[in-house]
Amino acid sequence: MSAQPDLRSLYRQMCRMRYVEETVAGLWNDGLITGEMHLGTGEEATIAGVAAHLRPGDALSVDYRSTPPFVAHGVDLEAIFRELLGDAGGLDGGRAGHMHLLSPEHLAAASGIVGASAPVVCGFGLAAQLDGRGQVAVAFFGDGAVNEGMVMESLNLASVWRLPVVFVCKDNRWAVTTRSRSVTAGGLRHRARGFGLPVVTVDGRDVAAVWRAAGRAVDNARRGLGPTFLIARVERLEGHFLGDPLMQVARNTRVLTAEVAPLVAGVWSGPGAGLPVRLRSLMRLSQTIAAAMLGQVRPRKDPLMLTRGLLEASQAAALEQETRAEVAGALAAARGGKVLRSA
Amino acid sequence: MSAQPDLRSLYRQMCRMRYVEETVAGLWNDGLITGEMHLGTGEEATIAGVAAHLRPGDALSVDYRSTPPFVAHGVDLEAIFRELLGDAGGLDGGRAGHMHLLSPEHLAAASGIVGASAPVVCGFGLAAQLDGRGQVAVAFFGDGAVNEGMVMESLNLASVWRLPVVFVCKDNRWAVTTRSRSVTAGGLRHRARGFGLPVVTVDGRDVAAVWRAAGRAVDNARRGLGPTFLIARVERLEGHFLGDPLMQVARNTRVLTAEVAPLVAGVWSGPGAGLPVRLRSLMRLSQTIAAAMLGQVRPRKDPLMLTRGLLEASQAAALEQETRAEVAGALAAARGGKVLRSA
Amino acid sequence: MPRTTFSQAIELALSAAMAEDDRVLVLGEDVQMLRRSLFLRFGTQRVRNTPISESAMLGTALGAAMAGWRPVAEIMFVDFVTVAMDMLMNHAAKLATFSNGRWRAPLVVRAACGGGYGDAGQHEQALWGMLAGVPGLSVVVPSTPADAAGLMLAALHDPGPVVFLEHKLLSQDWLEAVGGHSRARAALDVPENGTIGEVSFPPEATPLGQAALRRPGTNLALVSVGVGVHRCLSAAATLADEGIDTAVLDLRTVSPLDREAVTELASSTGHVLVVDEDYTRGGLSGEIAAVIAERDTGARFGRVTCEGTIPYARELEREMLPNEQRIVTAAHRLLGRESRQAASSQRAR
Amino acid sequence: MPRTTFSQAIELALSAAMAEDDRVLVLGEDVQMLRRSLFLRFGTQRVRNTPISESAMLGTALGAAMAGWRPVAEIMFVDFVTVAMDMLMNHAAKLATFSNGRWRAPLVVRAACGGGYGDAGQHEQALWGMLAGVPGLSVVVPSTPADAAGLMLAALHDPGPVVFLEHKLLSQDWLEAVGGHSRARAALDVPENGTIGEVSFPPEATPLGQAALRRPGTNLALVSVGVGVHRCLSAAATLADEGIDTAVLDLRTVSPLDREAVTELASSTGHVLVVDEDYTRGGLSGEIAAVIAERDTGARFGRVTCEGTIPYARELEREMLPNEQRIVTAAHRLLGRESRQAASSQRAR
Ligand SMILES: Cc1ncc(C[n+]2csc(CCOP(=O)(O)OP(=O)(O)O)c2C)c(N)n1
Ligand SMILES: Cc1ncc(C[n+]2csc(CCOP(=O)(O)OP(=O)(O)O)c2C)c(N)n1
Ligand SMILES: [Mg+2]
Ligand SMILES: [Mg+2]
Repeated sequence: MSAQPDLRSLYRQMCRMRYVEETVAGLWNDGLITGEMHLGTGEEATIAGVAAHLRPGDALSVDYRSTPPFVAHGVDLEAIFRELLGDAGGLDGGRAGHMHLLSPEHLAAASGIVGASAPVVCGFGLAAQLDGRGQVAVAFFGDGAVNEGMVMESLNLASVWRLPVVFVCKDNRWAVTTRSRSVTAGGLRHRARGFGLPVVTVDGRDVAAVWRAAGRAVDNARRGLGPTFLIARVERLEGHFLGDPLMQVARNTRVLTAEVAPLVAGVWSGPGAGLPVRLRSLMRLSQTIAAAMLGQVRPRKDPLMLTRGLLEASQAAALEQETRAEVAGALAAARGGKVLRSA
Repeated sequence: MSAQPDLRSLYRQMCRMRYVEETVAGLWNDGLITGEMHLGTGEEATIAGVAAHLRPGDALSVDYRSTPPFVAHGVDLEAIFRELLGDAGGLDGGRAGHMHLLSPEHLAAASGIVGASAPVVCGFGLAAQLDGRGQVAVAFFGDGAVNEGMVMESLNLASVWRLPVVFVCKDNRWAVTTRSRSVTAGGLRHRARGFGLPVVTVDGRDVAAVWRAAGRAVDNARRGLGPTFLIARVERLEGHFLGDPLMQVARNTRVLTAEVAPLVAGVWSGPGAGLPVRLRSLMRLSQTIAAAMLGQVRPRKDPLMLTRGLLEASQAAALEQETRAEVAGALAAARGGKVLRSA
Repeated sequence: MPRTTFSQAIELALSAAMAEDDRVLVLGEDVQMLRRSLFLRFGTQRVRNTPISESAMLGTALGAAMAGWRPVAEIMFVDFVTVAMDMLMNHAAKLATFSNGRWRAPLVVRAACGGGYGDAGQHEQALWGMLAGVPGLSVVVPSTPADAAGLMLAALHDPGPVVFLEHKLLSQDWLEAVGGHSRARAALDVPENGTIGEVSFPPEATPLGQAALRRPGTNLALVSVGVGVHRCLSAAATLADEGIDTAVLDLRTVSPLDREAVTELASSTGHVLVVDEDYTRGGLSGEIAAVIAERDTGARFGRVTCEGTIPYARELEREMLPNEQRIVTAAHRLLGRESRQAASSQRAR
Repeated sequence: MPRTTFSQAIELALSAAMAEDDRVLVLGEDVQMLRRSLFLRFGTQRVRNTPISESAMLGTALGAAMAGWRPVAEIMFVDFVTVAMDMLMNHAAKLATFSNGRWRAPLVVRAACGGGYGDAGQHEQALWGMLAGVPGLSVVVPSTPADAAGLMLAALHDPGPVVFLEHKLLSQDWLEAVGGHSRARAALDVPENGTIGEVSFPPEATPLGQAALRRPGTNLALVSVGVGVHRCLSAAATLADEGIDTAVLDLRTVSPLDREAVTELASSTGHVLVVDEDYTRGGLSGEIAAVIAERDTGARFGRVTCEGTIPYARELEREMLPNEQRIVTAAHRLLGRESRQAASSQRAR
């Protein structure tokens, strides 16, 4: 592990992830990708900073924001696009889709069940520990997921068995429309410490900071010093999933008015609680919407922008051009000829 | 809440529980009670000290060591005996048995699933909170149960909602044949603190100490100050369940020899790991057996003995006599005439 | 009667029940936003956001129900109930028996179910068979707005526990959430008669355990629930054009099961084709076979079911879920078996 | 062949597999004590005590299996799998489909199942129907020591996942644990032929999906698994005395299901009585009805099943679980239906 991050290669990786997600959004908007499409835009610095430390043989267990970590872990872009398009030539023959990407060659697995990446990473970690060749296993999950029983069970198990695992909690402060803080007692740091885990908190938008923190965590895991819980503050740039109604409200005053008017009217309608109670509910809803709107007006938190600022403009532009071409090429190839399914 | 515990009434309650369990053991040994019979002997001080603070309307959610808390919470002894005997006149018509005692009148429920008392107590607590009449809900579970996902989820939920709940973790240091410490990362205090809960640790064999700690916890809950996690160090006087093979080994040198001899012989038998690995396994097993044996030779940890020492001998004897008679009477009544099941 | 969407119908029933009975609560992840009109009317005490902790959520609902409240716990998708099955099947479902009938938990578990919009098999399962397999649980699967309201009301009045499953293809709220604005282009096969229809106001309870004959017929009975009912109605029209007079029975509740209705129709038509979006071995289709066999209806039996994990690719998903084409083909096969069956049953005697 | 107990037979298979393949692991609560002879031979790395965290346990087993190991995860009683169903049904079972067949999880989940010793319905469930209802899971339920060894070996060689269920009434280890020394007096109905028998050494694999005809017969087929097979054998002897020549088919694996064996026997006997310790609507008995109906065997169908939550009281438990008496009564009823059935099937044509 070199002591300084290679910002160029990290930025390159971040661009690849971002452009893939932007492409995915386009395909979804065109109805070519189906289902609940959760993007990982805003998480690129965290994923790049962690994935940079992984070697062949290391394992990855991720949530439904799965394309970016798969991209960063070296999975073929065309295979990913084909998978999301439901093509027989996709990574998983079009059977997995974006919530369940699986690549046995990369020991990489995604799941659409909140928290499921944690138990599975313990198994990857156990295999690595038993193999004894210094491999590690990394899990990604959200800040809301720490309240899922199986995640907490896994933190305990990994801690007790000193598994070579890094738990990366991507703290975007949201769980769908709920502010995670309002449902997480004790807070994330406290929670993880309760399992005897070393906890590291990092600004997950700062790729260099993530790279350094993840480097230590991965290194400790490789050296048999056990698991780390890494909390990375990330952004949720596209809402919970594409088409997120909350985002539409937050972004579009017309939608906002159309949505909020009946709510305000509702305050007086029908039997139910008294006015003070109703007004409190209205206030809560307004706060949620306001928080979502605020999230929109802070583009400086975009990890790509932040990283770009650390590079020479021309260098950044070159990387952008290169990766845009790579992603466009992969898309063109994926859409070039549909692989037919043999009956 | 008076500031000093009424040791006489606490001891009386403890005696009732103990004699009921002793009676149950006898019935089980005679084959009249079936299934896995988990006694609560060794937990009496904890249960008495907590239950003394409960009022009608308060709720109780307990594990499979359920007879003692039901006894302390005022459930009719004859109905309990009849239930355990599978009699139609039992508390639950003989349909529940010892692992699922249910008394709607007392808002008291038991479960044989490790950790299940925690989610249910949150519901009792929510009802109490919504009812707004200062009721509380108490859960009992073991030290092993804290690793069950649903328990941890419940600690979080109760903490976030500030439910009027007291979680009583009966720390007997064992989960069946496993030393809980070996599978619980961070330890119990740390764990519970991770949920933002106030944690109180108390010697659960010292009834006065439990009474004081539980009094504060119950009082806080009644006053809307939210849940408490109470760790009470208890004994497991009869092993995990009646007939526990580990206890037989620990108590009976003949059984010990008969059980251990083949194990030692096994160290050299069949292909498998090398000798050092095998010896390590043997050592671990020996340690477990030794711990079980040690547990046997510390009768001074018996909460009844300890409490008795705080009373005048004649007083204690009178209470013992009275409660022995009560339990014997209930048993006689229960066995007196079987209530027939209407077809 | 006013025309109402499936989602509105449920909300209608819920809000009526909540207005009538202070003890009805709604709890679940994001319900303050998802059910925002209820949240606005009934406030933070009665419409409660939970952490993503389904076991604690169901346990809390159970305990509150045992203490006299009437909680509606929302598990977003029924697939997620698997992280909390213990509370439902080892606790809620067993309370009545273990308490000798003295204690009941009037608990409604509400969840979205079903596929057909490209989410793949971890989010598109039916699972009603698995749930109905547990003694002590009722499982309802409405196929129209009227039943959505009626069965929700009945569930709220039931001594419980009841699992209320709403199919995502019928529910605007969920379609919106899971498909967003791409759904038009993603060409979802949404049965219009299921998504909007007449609902009486105030809504009336639909008793649990009563099937509805959606279409009479004498040659063949299609038996189904949820979206399957609409697939059956389309297939029945096609079959009728071919001269096969096809009945469609909507079970409405998977448990309790209306064995009488099934038996009657099996006897009168002599051919039962179960159309079940749940797995082949999920339990419902097999149970219908058992009912018609146990009661010696002599009816032939066939089924169109989900035969494996639902794959992501739309065309594979389409093949995996029951569709009109599969139903028609299976109907032909079933009716064509007649002669072979007669021969073999001759031999068996 | 040496006479071996059911428990020893499993241990035989496990120890043989562990000696042969370094990648076989055992993990679960208390396994270092429960499986102490394996622990002594293979050490702390390969026989691992877990916390009481079944989801983490199954997830760990799954992940390790995905990374090339062959874990046997012990969920003490199958009833407890409900706290971890998600890992089993949404992850392990779906891996093969979602990966387009490229990734498999050779995972064995071992659990004790079944009732008849007075533990009541939260610890005595069968649940094999529910598990077999999930596409992608194999479920095996041996009824003899030879099959216990043979099916465990097969499970260990299978690409997985496989759920291996051992009935507590057959397993000395579990009987000892759950009943202790009171069991003699508690008068358990332990089928001796199931608890001890001949097992070849080294053990040989019993292929998954192959039923065993335990007794031939021409008038009636009893179809069962696990302890039910022994109940059927007793009942068959009684029925034979009455002149009813009764076959007994041991399915051995609930999934995959040996449809051919069932069909053949249904056709040859014309009467199938399923004896299933699982719930009536658990799925197995219904599936057998579906198989014999789909394949137009023309056989009559009946079943003896667990009809509700198993109560604690021994006499209620006895009535709830399939027993010889219930089987004989049901057989009489099934055979007596003959005439009525002939009439009604006449009408249907
Ligand atoms: C067990 C389970 N419960 C609920 C859901 C629905 N769900 C999907 S994502 C999500 C929010 C997760 O929040 P967080 O863990 O913070 O991740 P984020 O989406 O914010 O990245 C929820 C509730 C699910 N998929 N699985
Ligand atoms: C979900 C679940 N897993 C496993 C078991 C089996 N089991 C019963 S008691 C027990 C040990 C519990 O230990 P602890 O919580 O410390 O309670 P104690 O028995 O020591 O009082 C186990 C593993 C169970 N009943 N339920
Ligand atoms: Mg989040
Ligand atoms: Mg303990």
